Amino acid sequence: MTFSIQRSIVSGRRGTTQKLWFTLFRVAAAINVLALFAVILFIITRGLSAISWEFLTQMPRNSMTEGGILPCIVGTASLALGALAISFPVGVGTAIYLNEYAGQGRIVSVIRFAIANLAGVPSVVFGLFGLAFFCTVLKMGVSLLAGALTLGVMSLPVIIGAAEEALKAVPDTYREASLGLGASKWQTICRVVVPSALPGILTGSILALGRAAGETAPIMFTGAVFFTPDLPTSVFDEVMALPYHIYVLATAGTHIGETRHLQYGTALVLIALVLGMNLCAIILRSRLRKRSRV
Amino acid sequence: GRLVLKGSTTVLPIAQKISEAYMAAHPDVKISLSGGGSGNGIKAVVDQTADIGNSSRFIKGKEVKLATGKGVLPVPHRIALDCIVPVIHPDNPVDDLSLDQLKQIYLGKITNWKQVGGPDKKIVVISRDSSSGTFDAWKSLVMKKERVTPRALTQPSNGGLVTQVATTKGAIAYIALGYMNKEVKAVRVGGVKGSAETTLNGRYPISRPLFMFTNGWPKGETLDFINFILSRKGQALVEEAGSISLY
Amino acid sequence: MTQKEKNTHDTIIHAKDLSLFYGDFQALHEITLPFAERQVTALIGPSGCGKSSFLRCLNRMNDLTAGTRSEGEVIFEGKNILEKKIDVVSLRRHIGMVFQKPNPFPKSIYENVAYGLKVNGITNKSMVASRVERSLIQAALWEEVKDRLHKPALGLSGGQQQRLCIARALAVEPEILLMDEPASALDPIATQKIEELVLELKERYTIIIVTHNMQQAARVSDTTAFFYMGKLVEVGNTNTLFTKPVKKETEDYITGRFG
Amino acid sequence: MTQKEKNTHDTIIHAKDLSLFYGDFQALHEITLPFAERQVTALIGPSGCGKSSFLRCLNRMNDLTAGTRSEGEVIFEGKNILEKKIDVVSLRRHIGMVFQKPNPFPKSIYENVAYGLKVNGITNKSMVASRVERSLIQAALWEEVKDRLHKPALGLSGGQQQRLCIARALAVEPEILLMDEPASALDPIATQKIEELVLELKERYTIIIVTHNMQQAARVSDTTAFFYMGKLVEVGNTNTLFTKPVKKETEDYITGRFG
Amino acid sequence: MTHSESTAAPHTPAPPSERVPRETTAPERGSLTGRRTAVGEWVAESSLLIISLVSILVLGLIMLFLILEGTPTFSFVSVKEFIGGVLWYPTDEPPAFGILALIVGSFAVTMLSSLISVPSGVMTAIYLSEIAPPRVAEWLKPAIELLASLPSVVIGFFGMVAVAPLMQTLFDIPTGLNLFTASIMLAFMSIPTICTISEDALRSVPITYREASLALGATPFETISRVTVPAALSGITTAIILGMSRAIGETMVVLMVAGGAAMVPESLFDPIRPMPASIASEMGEAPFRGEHYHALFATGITLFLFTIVFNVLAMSVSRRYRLKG
Ligand SMILES: Nc1ncnc2c1ncn2[C@@H]1O[C@H](COP(=O)(O)OP(=O)(O)OP(=O)(O)O)[C@@H](O)[C@H]1O
Ligand SMILES: Nc1ncnc2c1ncn2[C@@H]1O[C@H](COP(=O)(O)OP(=O)(O)OP(=O)(O)O)[C@@H](O)[C@H]1O
Ligand SMILES: [Mg+2]
Ligand SMILES: [Mg+2]
Ligand SMILES: O=P([O-])([O-])[O-]
Repeated sequence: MTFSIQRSIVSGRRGTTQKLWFTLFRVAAAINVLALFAVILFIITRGLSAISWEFLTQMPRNSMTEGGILPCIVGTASLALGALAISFPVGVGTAIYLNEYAGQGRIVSVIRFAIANLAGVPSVVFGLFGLAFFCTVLKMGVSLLAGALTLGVMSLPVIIGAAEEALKAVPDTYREASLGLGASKWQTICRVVVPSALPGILTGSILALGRAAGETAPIMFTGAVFFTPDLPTSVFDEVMALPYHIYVLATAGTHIGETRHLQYGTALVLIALVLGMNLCAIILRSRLRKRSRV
Repeated sequence: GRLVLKGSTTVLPIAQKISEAYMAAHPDVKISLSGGGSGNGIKAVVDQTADIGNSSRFIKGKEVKLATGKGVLPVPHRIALDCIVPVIHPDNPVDDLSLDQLKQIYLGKITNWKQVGGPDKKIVVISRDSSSGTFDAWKSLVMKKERVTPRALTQPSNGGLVTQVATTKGAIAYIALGYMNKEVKAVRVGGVKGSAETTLNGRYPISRPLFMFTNGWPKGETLDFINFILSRKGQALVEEAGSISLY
Repeated sequence: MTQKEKNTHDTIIHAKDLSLFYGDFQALHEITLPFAERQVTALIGPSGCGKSSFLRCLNRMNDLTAGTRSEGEVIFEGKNILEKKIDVVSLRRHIGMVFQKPNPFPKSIYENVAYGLKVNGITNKSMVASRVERSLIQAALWEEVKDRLHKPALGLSGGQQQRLCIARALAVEPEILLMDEPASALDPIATQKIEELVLELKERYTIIIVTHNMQQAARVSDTTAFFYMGKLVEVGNTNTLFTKPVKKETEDYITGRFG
Repeated sequence: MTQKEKNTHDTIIHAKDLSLFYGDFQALHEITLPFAERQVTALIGPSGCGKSSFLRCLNRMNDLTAGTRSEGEVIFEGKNILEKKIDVVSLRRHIGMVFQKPNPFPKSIYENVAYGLKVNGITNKSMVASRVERSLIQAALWEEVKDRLHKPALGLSGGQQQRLCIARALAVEPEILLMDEPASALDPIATQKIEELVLELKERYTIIIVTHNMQQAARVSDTTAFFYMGKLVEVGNTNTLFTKPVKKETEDYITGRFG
Repeated sequence: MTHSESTAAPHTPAPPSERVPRETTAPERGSLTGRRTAVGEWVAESSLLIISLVSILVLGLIMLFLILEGTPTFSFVSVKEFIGGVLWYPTDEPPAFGILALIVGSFAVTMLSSLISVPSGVMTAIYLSEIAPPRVAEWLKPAIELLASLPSVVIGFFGMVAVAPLMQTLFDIPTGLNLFTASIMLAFMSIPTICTISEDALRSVPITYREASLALGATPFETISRVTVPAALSGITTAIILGMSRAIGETMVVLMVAGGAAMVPESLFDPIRPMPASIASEMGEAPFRGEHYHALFATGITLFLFTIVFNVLAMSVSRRYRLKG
């Protein structure tokens, strides 16, 4: 049931107080939405002129003051997909364990504690970890693989959270019905629970993918580089990435003034990518909600 | 073949010009080029993740130790000269500062432009990140090893300094000559204008050589590339990139 | 149904001194209650008295709730099914269950009924098909759905869904059918159908049904057990219990003094 | 209570051709039903028939559910309270409500009862205290809680909580009290207390009570209205309705043929 | 309700051969105590358990490597000097490794940003859960979620090129890259966190509380301020702590708009250098396993500890809440 107090009319002093506060609440909400639109509009209006087929499909040229951002797009896509390839199986497996098997034992509370804290670790600390562990100890160096692994462990809590929520949303009656028919637990999970939760899990994964694509700090020391002339051909190659590209063009670059339009263009491509994925997920989810309500 | 260059942002415009010319002459060679600062360049050679490490300062004792510990012998190649130019916002009427005034400003002792004959405006001191070669040079040539005020804003690159000075009325920063453009105004140091001429004749006090480091004596492609920079044609490109040729 | 006739039926499942705890809370207090084969037993009592909890002990469904613990025995086929070593999966194939709210899977009608067969390893297509048909016929649903077997089960009405759930339970051929308020969410006509079905099914199955509708208990059951606050207050022949209850609580409840 | 006596009571609130929609779904169909002052009216009917929906029209509680729309009129104090311009806040002070599940605030007992006074601008401490006491006495709870007024209300038993909710509603001195299955979550003793309370309160208040327990309706109400599928099937003197129902549906329901 | 079948021995279904289909009567079944199929179920559960342990492993490895790479710092600078020193000159001869200015910078920007994000986020949450018509909420919620998904580098970039110049002219300050601008940008990064978690908390307040209050003649605002918000308070507190935890660890925004001066700020418009900014900008150039490198890892440990404290705090608040609820 959706609860709504919209239609209440209140008179007198109490009505005035209410009006005042409600206006404040509305303004707060409006400011946040306006901020969103301000950022998006700003980037779109400035960045649109930079966008062209060449921009999307060519290599950067002339100290990255001309040409396109193809390697950044390819790099970001491979980093994000690589991250998902790592975090999806682990995350979904963990969620299934926690939601379907785990009781309230010691191990489970330690697992939950670890996940909650993992979710709070700052992204730059993930970067340090990736540098020390993947790049150095596992000798991956600065590479696509190291970057994807770092992003992967970072998005793990997101995937676990989303998958657990999707599994929780599967009515217990499905599980009871299946078990009541003499299905084993694993059969119940595979045939009833996971299929019902799958759309929700996928939605969460798209969101995690979008988030991984937009992260900068974790790949700064682990996967992304200022410039590389080739598209990655193996997982041990260094890559360029959209967020890092924006950062270096805007602050660490050599021709910051001249490359403004490229910065806007790159930012536009990045937010189009990330918001596009989010929008997909949101639409998918609201469809699901509507469908499941029937 | 493939060459990987990393490091100093000061050297970057030179390396860029040279690489493009070199790749035009040798279509089979791919050159990958990235910045990050001098420390990064030397680190890359030590870690053997780059064939050439660009640096706007000489290698430090600690770095040599680290390198030899890994069996790497960093060899420096002087490829150009550079002068570091203090820059301010174009609207700022100040056009000459003594070395000591610069030092006092960067020590945080002089905080207003009127103390150096300018308008009544707070000075926004902008510096390079502490691990850059330019910062290193500034520290030894201007600061005489004293510490830059912690109030100084920092930027990770020459380019970053230029844009920030261009948009900040009270700003002062120092950049490599190659990055000078119309958006910022160069300040004379003790009456001497930073240029190729004053650097070569030794009158300009804040200048330094630029280096490329290789692991051991260069061979093959790398050697070819270094030779190209040091050639007459290469040095012409150095001039074009805004730095100062060796000869 | 006379007392005599009832005694001719063997006990198929027998709860002995059964107690159930949710954490520290004791929901059932030493319940001893035998169930006669191919009879309908109704469990009645006010909300929260432990009817569902008791029912769910009989096929170990309470295992699914974290923090439950049981004491005592439930004897079925000579074994105490509360023991750890019991294979609950095969136990639940012997003892089917129908829930309060119709809960078909979000699959087709056919898939719903075939599900129990498939998870039990019956893959032969024609055998599955014939069993699906037979179960739907038994559940008095075949005529209504035979032309739309591959349509989503969620498109059926509430009453049809509930009969589908019964068909689904019958498909794996259990001996005992547990029903937890199977008609409480249904309209009068659907309710009547379910009641008729229960009376028919008891020819072949033992049925234990929870209901809050005393008239329903009176109409469908042979034996009625009255639960109150986790205790079994009274059990006996349905007619006797409703006309001459022994205990005060029973009388208060069946005369609607509370609940 | 004879028919004659009943007619001497004035109508205090009157639903006229009241229809209610949840989005596209029509939950109530043109209900016309007057309520007599200082009488108890019981609303009965199977689950989902619209009893709660109807009750919640009377104090505009349905406004809180997104997507509701009503047609027709509810006349109270000469005004149609369904109109937009009605001040629902003051309306609800005249028409109090008690819910199915006891829902005290997570505050102290005292705070719970004082809440309605405080939001209505009564801040004088001694006045608040005396009203709290009076309401708790009226709700037959004073003796049990007078020593623990500042303890959390959630520490009370279910029955006490429900009486606390009644006290809370009485504190703002409404004329009408709406009760939606107020005893359905309670044990027999608590139920009996609530029923006694209802009978007492009708001396001063008009009470409209929803119940699924027909004996309860018979015990406490003067008039009973039977709802079925969103329609008012039959309304009349309680004794008459239970002994000689006019409509077939009413008879089916009160004899337990469904529900 | 948590599903757990841990009390029961796991099993898989019988192989088809054993399940003779029963015609009419004759119950020919697998035995009730058969253990024939336990293996499959056991394998499934254990492998899922092992997968679940990855999270612990990762957190453990993070801590291990922070410690391995960070603790060597304390061989050349004492903990006291490191935490208490205000001078951060990691490349000087001799270097100074005091991160107090960075810590203060982190705290200043976190506190200041929460002055903006907490009221704004909580009020938006109240609007969304209590006041907004469902249709508006349906659009507004995704918008807030989108705000959360804007990459931090884009927010930082926007702050640098749009907000900072604006601040500079608006307040006539020497530079727009300062504590204040960084706080505003950071606030927009933590508002979605605060807003969504608070909204969940508000929504989980039983509707019956609201109904009870409204039925007593309280206005909607009185209901919100006296009943709903107090009942959701611990959830809202959790939201605030998590939002602050997000702000303190946020990197790109402070790297791009905070100015980068390693000083203890004295005014709202002073530039600062929070810990994440220092790590991000210096790590790339710090000589591998040199003193600077280790000191940055030690800064990472400090940052990590702060966020852990925030998280544990949030968890304990929400656990208390759950017990009460
Ligand atoms: N998962 C649970 N955890 C804790 N207590 C529970 C749980 N399930 C039920 N209970 C408690 O056990 C008691 C018996 O509950 P049960 O559901 O068996 O009652 P019931 O007779 O089926 O009631 P109803 O008629 O409402 O379905 C109740 O007091 C209930 O609150
Ligand atoms: N918020 C809602 N949205 C849509 N439909 C609703 C909503 N609330 C109730 N209904 C529908 O309106 C009808 C009447 O519901 P109502 O709750 O008034 O019945 P009731 O007689 O009180 O039932 P019960 O005895 O179960 O409380 C039902 O069909 C119900 O499904
Ligand atoms: Mg039950
Ligand atoms: Mg109702
Ligand atoms: O980038 P740098 O040349 O100053 O090291």
